[in-house]
This record gives sequence, C-alpha cells and structure tokens, in this order.
Amino acid sequence: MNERQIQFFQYLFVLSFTLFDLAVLSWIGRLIYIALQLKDTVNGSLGIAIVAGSLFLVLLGVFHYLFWGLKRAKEQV
Amino acid sequence: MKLSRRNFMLTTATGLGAWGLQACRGRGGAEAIKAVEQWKNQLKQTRFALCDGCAARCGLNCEFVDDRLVGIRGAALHPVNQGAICPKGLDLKHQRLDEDRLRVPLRRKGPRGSGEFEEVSWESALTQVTLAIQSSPQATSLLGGQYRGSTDDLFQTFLQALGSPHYLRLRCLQPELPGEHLRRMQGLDSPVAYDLAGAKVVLSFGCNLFEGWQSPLYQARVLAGDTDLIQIDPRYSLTASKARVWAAPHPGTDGILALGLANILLREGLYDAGFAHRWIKGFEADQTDRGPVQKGFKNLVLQGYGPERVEALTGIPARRLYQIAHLFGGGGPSVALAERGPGYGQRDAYSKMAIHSLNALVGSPGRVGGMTLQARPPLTPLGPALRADNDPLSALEAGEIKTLLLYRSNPLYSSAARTRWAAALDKLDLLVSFATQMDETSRQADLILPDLHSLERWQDDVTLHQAGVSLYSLSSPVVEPWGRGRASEEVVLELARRLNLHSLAFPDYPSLLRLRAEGLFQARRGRIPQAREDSEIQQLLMKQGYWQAQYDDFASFWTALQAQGVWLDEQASYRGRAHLMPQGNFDLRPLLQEAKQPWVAPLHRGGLLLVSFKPFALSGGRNANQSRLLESLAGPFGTAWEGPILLNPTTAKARDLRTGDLARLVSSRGELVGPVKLTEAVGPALIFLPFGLGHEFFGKRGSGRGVNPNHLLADFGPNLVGHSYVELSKVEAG
Amino acid sequence: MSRWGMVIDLEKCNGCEACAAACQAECNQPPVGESEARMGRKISWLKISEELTGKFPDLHRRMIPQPCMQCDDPPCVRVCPVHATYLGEGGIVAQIYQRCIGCRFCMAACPYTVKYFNWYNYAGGLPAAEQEAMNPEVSPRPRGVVEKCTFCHHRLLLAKDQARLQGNDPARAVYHPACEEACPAKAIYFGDLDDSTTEVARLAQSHRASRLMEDLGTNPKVYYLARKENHG
Amino acid sequence: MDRDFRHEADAVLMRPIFERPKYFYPLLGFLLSVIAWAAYCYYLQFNLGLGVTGMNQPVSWGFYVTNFVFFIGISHAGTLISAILRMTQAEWRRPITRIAEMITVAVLGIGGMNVLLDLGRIDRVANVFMYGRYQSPLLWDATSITAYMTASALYLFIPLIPDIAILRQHATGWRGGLYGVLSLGWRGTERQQKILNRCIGFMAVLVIPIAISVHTVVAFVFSMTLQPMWHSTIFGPYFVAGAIFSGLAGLIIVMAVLRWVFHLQDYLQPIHFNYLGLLLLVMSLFWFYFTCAEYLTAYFGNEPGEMRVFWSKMTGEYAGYFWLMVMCNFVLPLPLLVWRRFRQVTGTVIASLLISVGMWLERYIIIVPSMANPRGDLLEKGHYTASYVEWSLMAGCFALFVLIYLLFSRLFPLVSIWEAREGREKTLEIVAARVERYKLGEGRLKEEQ
Repeated sequence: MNERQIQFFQYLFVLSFTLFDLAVLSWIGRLIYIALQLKDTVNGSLGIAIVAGSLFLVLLGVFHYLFWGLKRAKEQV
Repeated sequence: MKLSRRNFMLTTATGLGAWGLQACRGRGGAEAIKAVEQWKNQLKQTRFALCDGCAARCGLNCEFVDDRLVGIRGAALHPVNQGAICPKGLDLKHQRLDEDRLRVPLRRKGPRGSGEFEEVSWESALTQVTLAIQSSPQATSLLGGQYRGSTDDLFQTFLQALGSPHYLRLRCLQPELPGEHLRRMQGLDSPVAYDLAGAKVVLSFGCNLFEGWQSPLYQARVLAGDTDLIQIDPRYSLTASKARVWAAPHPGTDGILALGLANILLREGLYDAGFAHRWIKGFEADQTDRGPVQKGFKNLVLQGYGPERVEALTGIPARRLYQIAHLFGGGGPSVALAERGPGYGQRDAYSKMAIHSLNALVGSPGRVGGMTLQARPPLTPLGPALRADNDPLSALEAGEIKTLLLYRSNPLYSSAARTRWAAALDKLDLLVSFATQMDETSRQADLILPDLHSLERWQDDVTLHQAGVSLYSLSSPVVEPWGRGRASEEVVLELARRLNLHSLAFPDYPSLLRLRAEGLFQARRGRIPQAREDSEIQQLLMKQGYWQAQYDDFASFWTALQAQGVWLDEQASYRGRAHLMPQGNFDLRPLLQEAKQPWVAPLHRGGLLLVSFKPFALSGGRNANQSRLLESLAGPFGTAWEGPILLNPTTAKARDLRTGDLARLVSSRGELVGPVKLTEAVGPALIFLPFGLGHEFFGKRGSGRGVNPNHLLADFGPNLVGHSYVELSKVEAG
Repeated sequence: MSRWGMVIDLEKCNGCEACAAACQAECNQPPVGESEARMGRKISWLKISEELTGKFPDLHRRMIPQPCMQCDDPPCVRVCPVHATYLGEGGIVAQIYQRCIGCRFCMAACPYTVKYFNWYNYAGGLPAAEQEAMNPEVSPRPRGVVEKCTFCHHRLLLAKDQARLQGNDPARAVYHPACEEACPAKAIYFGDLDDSTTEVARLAQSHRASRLMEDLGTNPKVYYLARKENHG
Repeated sequence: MDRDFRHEADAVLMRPIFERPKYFYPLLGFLLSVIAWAAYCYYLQFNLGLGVTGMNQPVSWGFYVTNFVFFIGISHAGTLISAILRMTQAEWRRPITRIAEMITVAVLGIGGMNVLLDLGRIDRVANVFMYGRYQSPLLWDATSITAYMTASALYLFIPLIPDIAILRQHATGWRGGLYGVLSLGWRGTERQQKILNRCIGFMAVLVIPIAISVHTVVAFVFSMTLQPMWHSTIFGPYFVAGAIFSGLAGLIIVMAVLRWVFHLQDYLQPIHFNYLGLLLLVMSLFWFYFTCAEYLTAYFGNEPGEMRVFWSKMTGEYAGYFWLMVMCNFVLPLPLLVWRRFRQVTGTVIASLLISVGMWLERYIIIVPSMANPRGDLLEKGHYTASYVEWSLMAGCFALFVLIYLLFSRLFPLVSIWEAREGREKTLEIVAARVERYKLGEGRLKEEQ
C-alpha cells in the first residue's frame, strides 16, 4: 500500500468515526423531537440528551484533536 | 358489491387501524370515512341460536361477517341468560371446528371395541338400521342422555310407533319429571320450579347453583342481589363461597342435618303453623286411623333429631344449626333445595324427603319465593307420551332389546357401573350411535351416524326450571354443516319413512317443528319478545288478563319465532297450593317410613371419602376436548389442562404429598393415578375429584387427560351417588 | 373526554370465568396449548385469581377478576422504549402490536402482571378454520410482541362511528366491553368515571370500593367492591 | 523495512502476531463451531419465537438479561481499572492496561448483544431509533452503553498507536496497510507523544464517570420499576461495585490465561496478581457490605411483597443459588485473598473463577426471584428453567469473547510495548523523584519556602 492509499484510508477512518458520532447525535436529536412532538417527558429527555450529546461531542473532539494533532506533529519534524 | 372478509379485515379499525382512520379524517376524507363506517355497521349480521353447552339452554346471538361465524354473545331477550354467556357457550364457535369431529357414517370393521371402522354411505348405513329395526321393531330402543324439547317427543313417538315399550334415558337430573320425593310427598306429576328470584332465603343442599346445577347463569343473576344463600356442601365450592352461611356436613348426612333444622324450627315455633295445620299430613301423631297409633313428624323430629345428636352425626356445630334455622325460618320466603345432581348417598330417598320437609315447615309450596309449577308451552302434541325408563341398565340386561340407538349418552364413561354396561351393550344385535365425537360408548357401536353440531341443526327446547315463565326456544341452523353429518332428528324421520311409520310422516324436521309451533300460535297466550320496552308494556297488559295478538297469521309468527328464538308466557306458572299438592296434602308419612330404617354411620372412621363434583367449565359433560375450556381450568384448579385430586393439606401431609405430586387412589372398585392439589377448600378426610375429564377416548385433546372418578365410585344402583371410600398413597416419581 | 373505568363487585362475582372466556373470544386470544399453558404462558387478558383464606371449615374465598388495571399513571408506559404502549384516548392504556419490539420491559414493570407475551406465533398457529372465526374487529397478534386488555377499545371505536352516523357527538359515545356483557351475575360495571351520573362513577366513590395495590400510586381505573357491611 | 521482529526487545509480545501459533486453527475451529451452534439456536429462536427459551409469565426475563448485566459488569474491569490505575500513576499498571481495555471492548459488545438476543422482534430494532423515548431506562442504557463503547474503543485505540507504528516496521502485505492506516502517521516525535499523552490522560478522566454511569443505568432498568427487591436506591452503587468486582475477577482470569498461553511471565508477574488480588479483596468486602445492606433493609422493612422474594432467596426455591453466591463471592475467596501465601497466581485465579460464578449467580437471583414472585399476594408464582437454547447462546457468548480476544492477539500486542519500554527506561527516575518528595518534612519545607 502506498502512502496515498494509506492517507485515503486514514481519512476514511476519521470520516466514518465522525459519521458514527454524528449519527448518534442525530439519533439523540430525533428522540428529543419525538418527545417534543408527543409531549412525552420533554424535560427529562432534554436533560439526558444534553449530557449524552455533549459527551459525544467531546469524544468527537478528542478524536479529531488526536488525528489532526498527530498529523501536524508529524509534519513538523 | 360483494364485500369479502379480507377486504373487511383490511379496512376495519383494529386497535391500530383506528390511527389510520383518524389520520384520514384529519385530511378531509370525511365522505369516504362515512361510507366505510356505514358499510361496516351493516356488515355484521346476527342470528339466534340455542346454546347446547349444558342443560340450561341459554339463548345466543351469533354474529356473522360474510357468512362466517365470528362471535357469539348472549341473547339479551332470552329469559334464561338475558345477555349473559358462559365459557361453554362462547366456545361453541370453536367446538364446531374441532378436527376430531365425526363427519362421515362409520361401520365397525373389527371386533367390538377395537376401534376399527370403515367409512360407509348413508344409504348403506340407513338400510342396515332399517333392516335391523324391521326384523324386530318392538325390540328396538333408544338410549338418550340430557336433552329436552321436540327431540325428546320425536323419539318417544318413534318408539311408540314401532311398538317398543322401552325408551331409555341416563342422566343425573330428569327435568321433565318431578323427583321421587315430590311425587310421594305432594302427589306431583309434573316438575316443579323453585322461585329463586322471589325467595329471600335459599337453603341449598349440595346444589351447586353457580357451577353446574340447572342454569348457573340464571341463578347467578337472580341470586346476586339480596337473597341469602345457605349452602350445605362438604366442599367449599364456588357456590359455597358465595353463600351467606356455609356448612360442611359429613357426606351423606344431609337428611339428618335437615331434620336437625326441622327440630329447631319446631321447638322455636319458626314454622308456618297455618300451613302445617291445613296441608301437612303426618305432622302430628296420627290418632284417627285405626290400628296402632303412628308417630307424627313432630314426634320424630323432636325426639330423634336434637341438635346434639345432629352435631355428632353431621359434624355441624349446634350453634351453626341454630344460625341456619333462624335464617331459614326467619319469615322471608324461604325454599329448600333437595335436588343435588349425584344424589345424597345411600339414603338418598330419606335425605331428599327430609330436606323437602323443610319446605313444608315454611309453607313454600305455592308461595312467592317458594315452589311453583310450570305450565308446558302449548305445543302441538306429536303423540302420546312414552315415559322414559330411568333404569336403562336393568332394561338392557333383561335382554329384550336387540337394536339400540344411542343419542347423547356415554354410559361407559359416565356411569359407575361400567363393566355391567359393557356386558349389557355387548348383548345387542346392533348398536347405533348418533355421535359427534368418538367417545367410549361410540367405540363399541356397530354403526356411527355422525350428528351435526348444535349450531348446524334445528334445535328447540322447553325450559321447565325457571319459575314464573313458560318458555319455548327454537333455533334454526346458523352455519353450514361440516362434512357429511346429518341431524339425528332427520335420520330418525328418514328411518320412520323407510319403516312406513305414518305418525311421523314429515318431509323434514323443520316441518315437524313448524307443526308444533302452530300450537303456540293458536293458544292465544304468550308472546315473542321483540325489544325490552315493548316487552314491558306487553307484560303489563298480560298481567291484567289481556292478550293481544302480535301476528296476523301463522307464517309471520313462524318467521318471528325463528328470528327471535323465544316464545314465552309469564302468566303460565301455577302458584295455587291446590295445584302444587294435587293429592290435597303435603304428606310427610313416606319420610316417617324411610326414617324407620336404622341409620348407618356414613363416615368410615379413619378412611377417606371420595366425592366427585362438576366444575363449571366441564359441567356440560362433553367438554373434555375443548382447549379453551381445559385452559380455563387454571382458574379453579391452578393448573390448566388438568383436573387434579383435591386434598386438604393435613390429609396430604400425612402422606407426604405436595401440590403437583402424583397420588394413587384405590377404592373397592378400582384405582387411578392423578396429580394432587392441596386446598383448604376440602375438609380433612375428604378427597374431591372433578368430573368431566378422564376419558379413554374423546378426541386428541380429550383422551387420557385427567381422571374419571367413576372408576372409583361405588355403584349403588341407578342413581349416581358420587362418593366412595378410598385409600390414598403417594406415587414416587421415576 | 371520557375516562373509562370498571367496577367489579366481588360480592357478586362467583368466579364462573365467563368474563375471561368472553374476553378471550372477543379479543382473539388463542389457546396456547397444553405444554405452553403448563409453562405459565397462558394468555388471558382478564385473569381470575382465587383468594382463599382461613382453615377448613372457617373459610373465606373471593374470586378476583383482573383485567388490565388501565392505570392513570401506568408503570408499563414509563418503561416502554419505543412508544408501543401509551396512555390513549379515554385513559385506555394501549398497545401497538406493530410497534412493539418485544423487550418485555413493560411486563417486568407491571405490578399486576397483566401483560402477556406471544412466545410463539399462537394466533397464527391455529387451524385455518379457527383463524377465520376470529373477531375481525381485533387484530390477532404476531409472535414476539406483548399484548394486553384494551378495555375493548374497538367497541369504543364502533360506538363512536355509530354516534357519528346517527348525528350524535362521538365524544359522548358509550360502549360496553365483552366481559361486562357476559357476566351473568352483573358484577362488572363499566362506564365513564368522570361522568358523575354513571353507575361506575357512583360505585367507584362508594366506601366499599378499593383498588389493587393502591399504595403504588399507579392510579388504576379498575375498582373492586368489597363485601357488604351487613355481612360482616 | 522488513526487519525481523525477533531481534527487537519485547519480541515475545510480537510473536503471536507474526508467527501463527499451532493451536490457532484448531481453537478457531472450535470457537467457530460453538458460535455456529449458538447461531443455529438463535435461528430457531428467530424463526419460532422466544418460546424456545424457558421464559414465561411472569418470569419474562431470564438468561439473556442476566448475561447482559453480567457481561456489562465484566466490562468494567477493563477501562475503569485501567483508567484509575493510569490516573493514580500506579507503575505496575503498564502490562495490564491493554488486556483490561480489550476485555471492555469485547465484552461490552457481547453484553449489548444479549439485549438484542432477548428481543421478541429483532426485526423491529430500528424502532428504537425511529420512535425511541428517553423516558425508558432501556434508552438510557442504549445511550450510555454506546457512549461507553465509543469511549472505550477510543481509549483502547489511542495508546495502541505507538505500538501499531512499531508493528508497522515488521509487517508486510495487508497487515502493513492496516498498521499504516491505524498508526495515523506516528513517528514518535515529542510533539506527537505530548498529544498522545494528553489524549490518554483526558480519556482516562472521561471514561470513569461514563463507566460508572453505565452500570448505574443498567441497575436502573430494574430499580426504576416497582417490583419487590428491585425498587431500591442501593441498586446503582451495588451494581457498580459488583461490576468492578466481577470485572477484576474476569481480568485476573484473562491475565492468567494469556500469561500461560503467550508466555508473558516476564510481564505479568506474581506481583500483579498480588495487587489485583488485594483490590479484589477490597471489592469482595464491598460486595458483602452492599449485599448485607440490601437484604437487611428489605428484611427489616418487612414489606410483604419484598418478603416473599426475600424468603424465596433465603430458604425457598432460590436458596441454593443464593447461598452458593455467598460462598463464591465472599466466604471462599476471602481466605484466598487475605493470606499473602495464597494471594499468588493460582490463589487469585481460583478466587476469580469462584467470583465469576458468584457474580453471575448474583445477576440471576436479582432478576429471576423478583419476577417469579410478583408483588400482589393474589398473583401467581412463576418458575423458570433455562432451555438448551439459552444455555447454547450463553456458551456462544463466551466463545465469541474468546474469539474476539484470539483475533485481537493475532493483530495487536497484548501488552503495550511502548509503555513497557517507557516503564523500563524512565520509571526509575520518575519514581525515585516521587519517593524523594514523599520524604518526611519535605512538604512542610516546601510550604514554608
């Protein structure tokens, strides 16, 4: 595998993680939407969603920090 | 447009479908919705049918969609059930579809009882029966079980036309006849009805009013109010748990208990002295007759049945006796029921008369809330009556009968005298069974003629047990027959044609029923109830003696009768005391005669007494193969699909038995093994076995399930006794 | 808006099982068969429990029919992950069979154990003839979903349709469930608890009335009438 | 590029990756056949319905939910322990962390899978996404397990990066490509090392609350209902303590197996088992304390519904399970863990095996007796016997766990090579400096300055 291919798969890797994370986030959003629509324990749902949502955002952030950080650090050498 | 059920299922509102409808509505499809609704409401059709689940014969409304029977509800206008329905009636819908049903005529191939049959044509089968009857018409008989109405009359006329003296019946209650005690004490010739709806106190000796006695639905309705029920029963039955007072005497001591109550009533002056003076014969010592002075009822009871002695013999504390006597003699209309199905043990006649004497003491004959006499509906008679022979076994054993038709009777299962029955049936030249299921006795038959399910044939019924009305019910087939079965009545009429019996020259059974109904139309009384409001006005008018013709001609009467299924006359019961005591008195002397025989202590010390009973779900007697009913046994027994041996925990503990264990019961007559259930509802030293399961042959689901108490019960003659001494032991697993 | 409720007079009920059987017939609850029933998988939306106290011969028995209690605050609804069970119109706890994923959390949460599961395809396993004889108003349940008493909700829908056809207000439609209709002792009363003119509302207020496990705060809409005073 | 790994230091850690062990295919075949049998059983269940299990009314949850709780519990071993050890800078953590983290990732998936096995309509699982509602504790579970899974995978992956880079130097073919992609361009520069350490540190902090929340939420599935002996506030912490307890036991067993199979005696030394044994002892005492607290509260409260369940566990139908659990979780492990001479590899492994059984039983007798004895005294009692399908699927779960571990061992080093090296190279100075600081009086002196 040449460097280009490796890079491609690395981007694919980071993209799929990002997509996964966004999928989870959109699922959480969907749950909130349903709760609002059906007036089904909106406050509780919002509470849980805020905690869970920010957690996934943080995880996304960590991964991207790591990925881009390592990439840049490599180039600095 | 022909609407199929598939379309209906697609468009109909189920729990969810409703969402769809609501959604459409929101989007302005109001017109379409309305059309669907209109159509849906017109789609369902209702047809009347008579329930065949037990002897009560309730009215049913069968609901149809696209000619498919999809639901059964109680018929609101039928006086017996008034809209209520029980599990047996509900399950007719499925019983009809039982794959084990006999659907083609069968002829025996192998030896008797081998169960090998071959399919034959109706022609061949009917020819065989015709030839057999022709060879000796007088030696032809019919053994019938529990049924009433025109079927009964048809069989009587058929046998009469053949010149046969034997019409055999085997059943625990004979609704068309008054009990032996009523005949001897009141000189009655037609059955009485107990006015439970009018009574304030009902003293029932073992009649399981809510489980299997006569019409449980009717009794449940009329006794649910303020009536005080006193239940005398060794088992804490469902009925007993609904009673205000329940007393559990030793089995077989009901008569002593009754006279113990009489003792208190007499001593405390709680009896109807006027009635006693005017009507009762044998009350005081008889001094007018020549010869030795005969002791009267009063002497007998006061001297021989003091509370202490009664307590010792029956096990009922004197205090409880006083409580019952005071309630019973407390003034309100009271009635005592001595009509227990399986009888009162070896001293059945004595017990029944002793219990019935309580009715004399409170003057219940002819009183509101007491006993009444039913008028038979004025049906056109078919022919002279042929009284049923209620000791069929002796008649068969005498060997005069060559050809026997079997209808709704299964003595090899339901009689304790199985071996005698088997031998007696074996003597026959031809045993023909009209059957819907292959049961024990049908397996012995030479020819099986498949009967139709009750919903597939014409049925009628004369209800005699419900006080206050004279009631005739009629229903036409509501569904198509399954297979090549034929209604037994049609077969009998066909036989009559082949045998040239002119008294039964009917083209078919409905025309016979039509002829019978003409009598109703011409009688100028009674009515066909149409709607509740209408019925109230009519009732009022009729109470005042007016009778208004509902229909101009018989044809419209006949159409209405078929649609509504009920003809009734609320003014047709006789409450006059002279009617109830045609011999002019209430004679206690037969009781005095019976009481002279020395009393044998019924409870064998240290032994266990087995008593059988009918659980409600199985009280129709032919339900052992109905999955839904078997599953509903989980209610009373805690186990579905099973009829356990019910034991008191103390009885069980002594033998190291727990619920679910297998136990062996041995009596002088046989033994059986079954699972055990412990319950406080059964007294120590008693064992209760449900009746209705334990078939050797009764379809896939009914065979080999549960136990049949008849295998153990002592055979005390024609009357079922229902108890026997047994030994109980644990069957070790493995 | 109606709030449908039921009152069961235990003094009148004699445990004949007519209500349970009528419920099974009306709502197409199939028999599960012998081995299944023995495993405890019987489906009977309205089950009847026996309460037998005392020692022979001083006994007291009550037969207690238990449909879904139709709680106003149903524990089963709280735990359902997919909205398959919800508090529907008239306070009826509904179950959407097509939505249910079969996690059985609602069964675990229901203190009355009146939710039933289709361990096998019971309804579909019936002979074709029996399937044709089902009540077309009520959909048979596939395997793998939870089912429960609906207070004969389909009859309410029919009653509303009828009212609409006759030009009446569908919101005021009155109906009767199969169990009430079948009861021979007339021990079951059904109607709108919020309408003070109904018999149910009156009886639910009676001093004889109580509810099962009232202390759990589920606010059931099924009331039981205990024994009469004079019978002490 | 293609240097022979055998000349490297820590070659033993790379051996299973580059040299196919001789047991690999037989073991793989065995595991796959167990899994295939389980899959067949599941196919039966899928086709016929949950009727093939022993569950019924009212015991509508059985083995699957037990296994769900059990496996989620085991999963705590990993990430949580590794995170705590990393945060506290326990030096002896170095060879353990990856083994522990991998347990988490493998077992968490299996635990989550048990919920899916339990569903009556797996074909409608998408409804959870389409119509889910956050009121249901099951959704809390779904969320927190997803979060824990993601975080754990990340937490496993980040410290793996330098090792992957090492492996890349020896790998060719598809492995080379894989390692190339996954090493994310690791060169080991100072800046990269700093970023990596920062991420590891951050994740270690983040993962602890997530881990605790996961098992608390699993407990909430039960304690949020009104069922007797479930509706209890102690359930959250009790489940967390139990999870760490069973997780430690699971970790010790896995460590022992790996030590033996992959000859890791140099890395996983008796001292590790000794330390983990001490932790296990602490957790055993915790477990006992929580159990006493739970049962004593129920007993003293004497609430009829709870007492039925209580006595069914103490003397009734489930007494056998209960007392076996107490033996396995407390009575038998205690002497093994208290005495130093038993707290060796063998002793701790025996204790761990006992505890694994005991903790599985604990999950079982939390779930089944409460369901079998519903609250109302009217309600029928239930009985439950698992069917062969449930046993098979449970066996399949264990086989799947081993399979995942087996495949992981063929791809990545089980002990962190770079951390081990770091430990050897730098630790002595760091620890010496640290110990220097502990010296008496130093702190006060510093403050005075």
